[in-house]
Amino acid sequence: MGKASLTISEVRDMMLAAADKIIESEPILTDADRALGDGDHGVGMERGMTAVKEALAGKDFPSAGKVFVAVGTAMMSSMGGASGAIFGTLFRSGGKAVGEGDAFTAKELAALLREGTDQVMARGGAKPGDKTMVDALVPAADKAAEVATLPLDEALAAVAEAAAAGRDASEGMIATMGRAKTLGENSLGKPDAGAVSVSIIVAAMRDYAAA
Amino acid sequence: MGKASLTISEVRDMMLAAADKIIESEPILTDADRALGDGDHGVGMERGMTAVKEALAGKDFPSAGKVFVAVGTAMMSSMGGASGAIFGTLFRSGGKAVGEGDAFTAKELAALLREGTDQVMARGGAKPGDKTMVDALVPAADKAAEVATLPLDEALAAVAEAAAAGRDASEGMIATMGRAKTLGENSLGKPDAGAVSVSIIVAAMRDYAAA
Amino acid sequence: MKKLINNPLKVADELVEGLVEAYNGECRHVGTRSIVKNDIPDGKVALLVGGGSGHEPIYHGLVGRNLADGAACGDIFAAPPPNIVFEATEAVNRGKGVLYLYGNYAGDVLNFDLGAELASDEDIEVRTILIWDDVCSAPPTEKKNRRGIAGLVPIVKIAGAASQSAASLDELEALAKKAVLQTRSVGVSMSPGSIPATGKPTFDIDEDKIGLGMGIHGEPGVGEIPMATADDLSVQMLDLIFADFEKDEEVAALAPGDEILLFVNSLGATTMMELLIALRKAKAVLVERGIRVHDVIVGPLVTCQEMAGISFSITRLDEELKKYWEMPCQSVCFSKMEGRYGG
Amino acid sequence: MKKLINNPLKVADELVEGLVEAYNGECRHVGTRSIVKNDIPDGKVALLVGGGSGHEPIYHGLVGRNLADGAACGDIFAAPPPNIVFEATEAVNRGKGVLYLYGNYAGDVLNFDLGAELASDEDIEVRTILIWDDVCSAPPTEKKNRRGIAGLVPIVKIAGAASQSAASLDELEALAKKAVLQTRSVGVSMSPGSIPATGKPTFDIDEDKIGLGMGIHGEPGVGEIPMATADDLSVQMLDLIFADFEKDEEVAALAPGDEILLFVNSLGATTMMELLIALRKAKAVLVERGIRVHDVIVGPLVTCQEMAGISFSITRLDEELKKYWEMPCQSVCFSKMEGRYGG
Ligand SMILES: Nc1ncnc2c1ncn2[C@@H]1O[C@H](COP(=O)(O)OP(=O)(O)O)[C@@H](O)[C@H]1O
Ligand SMILES: Nc1ncnc2c1ncn2[C@@H]1O[C@H](COP(=O)(O)OP(=O)(O)O)[C@@H](O)[C@H]1O
Ligand SMILES: [Mg+2]
Ligand SMILES: [Mg+2]
Ligand SMILES: [Mg+2]
Ligand SMILES: [Mg+2]
Repeated sequence: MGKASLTISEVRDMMLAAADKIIESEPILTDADRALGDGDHGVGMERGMTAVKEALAGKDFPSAGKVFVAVGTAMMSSMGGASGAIFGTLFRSGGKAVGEGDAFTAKELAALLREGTDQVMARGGAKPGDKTMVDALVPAADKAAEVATLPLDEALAAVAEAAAAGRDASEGMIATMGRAKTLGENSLGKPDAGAVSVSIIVAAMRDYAAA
Repeated sequence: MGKASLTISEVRDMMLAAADKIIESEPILTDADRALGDGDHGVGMERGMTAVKEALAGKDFPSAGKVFVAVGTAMMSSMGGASGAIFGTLFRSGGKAVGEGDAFTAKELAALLREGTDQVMARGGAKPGDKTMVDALVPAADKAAEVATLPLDEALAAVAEAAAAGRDASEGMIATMGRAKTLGENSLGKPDAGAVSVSIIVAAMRDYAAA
Repeated sequence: MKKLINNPLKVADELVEGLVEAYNGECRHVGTRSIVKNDIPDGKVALLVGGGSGHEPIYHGLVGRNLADGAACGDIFAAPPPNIVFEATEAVNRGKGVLYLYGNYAGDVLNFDLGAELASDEDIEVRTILIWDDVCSAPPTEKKNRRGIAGLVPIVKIAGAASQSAASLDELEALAKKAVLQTRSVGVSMSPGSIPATGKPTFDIDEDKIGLGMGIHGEPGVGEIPMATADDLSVQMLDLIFADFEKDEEVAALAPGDEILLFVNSLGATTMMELLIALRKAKAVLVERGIRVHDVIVGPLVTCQEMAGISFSITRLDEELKKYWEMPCQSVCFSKMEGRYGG
Repeated sequence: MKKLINNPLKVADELVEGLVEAYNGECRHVGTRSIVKNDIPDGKVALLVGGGSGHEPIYHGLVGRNLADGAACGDIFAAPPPNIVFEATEAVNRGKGVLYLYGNYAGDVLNFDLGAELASDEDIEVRTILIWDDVCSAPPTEKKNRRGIAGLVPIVKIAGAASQSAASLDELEALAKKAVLQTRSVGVSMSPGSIPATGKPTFDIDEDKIGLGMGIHGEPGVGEIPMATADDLSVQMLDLIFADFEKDEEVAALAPGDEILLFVNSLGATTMMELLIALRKAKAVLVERGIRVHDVIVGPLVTCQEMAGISFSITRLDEELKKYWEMPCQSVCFSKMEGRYGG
């Protein structure tokens, strides 16, 4: 009963579901950023995803890629903070790489994550191991490349698992970027807030495709 | 074993004992003023009585009256606030009325309290019933006049009882002076902080004379 | 309450010493605990402020250029004793007399009056103008029972400017009296400050309540009301001020076209963010009523330690008050350039 | 935490609206959430500040006469998004380019850089000078990892004055760079602020501990130390600043005869009383070391809601920086007359 591929409006609905999931998770994200940052990540993501819902709900898009570009633009222009610029870059660059097709398959998923992740790293300068959302994105993008020929639902299941593993791995890292960097070794033992957000978004995409 | 009259240096020691008693009672006075005023009466009285101790300890005075004047001057110039001016007036004017004799008897006590109380009322404008220290002072002064021919220890026992009764009576009054006045009926049920101070001072004087 | 202090019983002395250092040569320490400007010209009518410490930056932070000439500083929440008032009086006097301008509290009146008696023994002429801007502390017919709260900032600013050129103590007294007469305030509090020497809160209030009309030590006003939004509360506060101008037979009601200063004050812990949110609504209400807001003051100037709460003060201006408002001034807490803040 | 707000998710928008009302005609609201002066002359090199809201009165309270021309305002504790930066940039630009002067935080750098890209699409020249005054956030060899904290106040003041007559963006950039290079700060915190939208404290700290070197959101610095007296802590904080000037190869050590500005800032709930007590000790230490305190700033200017804590900032002055410091300035939170505060 899973979906091997999504239509444009399904892509839109999938991202609306992801937006709801993030909004619901505000307290988790707040706590993660309180532990390691300035505590505003939950509220920022809620604000960004509220803007995403406004930008997507009831709208038609000419391509799957444009849905992601709209997600990125909404986040970038409403959130501010490090994560606004980073998530904005992720979805705007990634969305452009998805192209103008009207089907969203595992191949488009791989393009979205690869180009988005590369641009995030170029923009923000974070490398894997710096304890940022890059630590969830890179494994997710790598896994997506590996599973690019599977049906979308199966691919997303694997990618969500990789993102979650990346988030978990971030617990063992020492922050070197962003506000948490001055914590040094004290940042050990807690996951990065942005990595938590990435894993929630990908999990919500998986759940949509599985249904 | 009580004292029918005090020497000048005994008057000094009696007021040093009263000073210690007030300093010890700071928390009680603080709470009383917190309930009805701005909460600084305890600290103010502590400051005043610390100055009193500095002014009296180890000093010789030419008369009993001068001891009280010194108490008043120390309080007036160190405390500030309503009670600094009021207690300063009480002991400075009262002390002058005690005169230049070298014995302090119930007669001098009556003079101290009568003139001191009159000047307090003239200076501050408070009448009995306004829920100020005047409500402890007036009954104390009245009682002192009544018992002016008794031995000092007995007179002070009666005066201390009157002051305590005045303090208790202030619980049933509605404040119309000072910071508590805007409380209106809400000031009912709690004693006035200055009246508490008066009753503590007179009780300490009684205890000294009784020993 | 973790306070950054040394000896809890010495805070008033040490903060005044720090204040002198903040003035960095402009003012000096005088007597027991007063702060006085160094460059008061001969023949100037002097302006002296003062009151209890613990409300910083007032009262002593209002000494400065085109502001007060000196301040007599009491201990925490306690009026300065008469000798301190006298020491300050002597130091600011330049032969033309001294105007005392301070908030109407029993302790202050008693002690400043005693200080004035000491000054008169030295042939220094003193006049007193009491500030009683808190409309919630007594009806307009009983102004002598009203407290002085945040309204003292515009009043001292205006009187300080006027004192630079006042020909006589009479003239300065009349001007200060006019500024007082046209100034009204309402304060509210959400939570208490604490007494540095004891660490105890200055009053208690329920988590879901606001003290409407509370004084700057937590003295009660209109009563406790349920916690409200900034907009709601701003409307209620302004309504109280409007009603008071209306009821008071000594002044005209606030009418369309009237020009005012609006001062939005924090009592301590309330953030500038909150002040600005309240100001937004206050301005809208005033504009709707046709009142012309000539200028705005906003900030934590009249505080009670970390008390949470705000106050609104309104001073109605005429041409004379406006002229003195527009003069530049400078102190450690309140400065302005010539003209209005707003363009 | 009883906050005086309306909608917890709208606080940033409403406070900026309130700020525009506080400016009372001097500034206007631009685009999504920027504030811009109305009278920026043609041909002026523009100065833009900005950052997250919630730290009021900075950053947006530093727009004003002889100060910044505009501010791009983010949501609470969040850098402004690129579109807001761009809208502000466009509004302040007068053809001579725009200097961005803001605190060095990852989010701010990302968003201001994106904003600058949008501006460059419209042929507006932008330069960026980052403020990284917090010596406890990284060693002197890694200044690009340092946070910007309270030192931004003297830096923006000086750059704002210089921008009035700067012949080119190059000239203003060089001046701002010099002011940044000579400014160092250390902050400490006793207790957290709260996030208005959630009411949650921004960090946790034990009742008997102080965060030494903490940033203005509660970012860690040197570490937690036992609660100390104001005097002890003041000495420790100044020592850290002295040591940093000493270790930093880009600047000379602070030496006797050097002239400085001293800024004692409250992070929010810490009272002016406490600031003055700390200032008293700081001044004594500086005098003892032969440092000449040219002028002093004291007050709650760089805050994090009701966070308790203070910071010291020192800016070493040369003749040029002193000249710009002495110019008068005016904003809703920071004004001065010509010359020094202190006489
Ligand atoms: N340079 C960077 N590259 C990638 N992600 C980053 C970078 N800096 C910060 N982040 C991510 O942003 C998250 C914090 O976001 P948020 O709290 O919204 O912003 P801010 O740090 O401005 O308060 C971090 O948990 C981290 O995942
Ligand atoms: N006019 C007055 N006459 C007599 N006593 C007064 C008067 N005003 C105040 N008091 C006394 O002073 C006490 C308060 O003293 P204190 O707290 O030290 O001063 P303040 O009111 O200035 O804070 C009151 O409890 C009352 O007894
Ligand atoms: Mg954050
Ligand atoms: Mg009191
Ligand atoms: Mg008091
Ligand atoms: Mg942030």
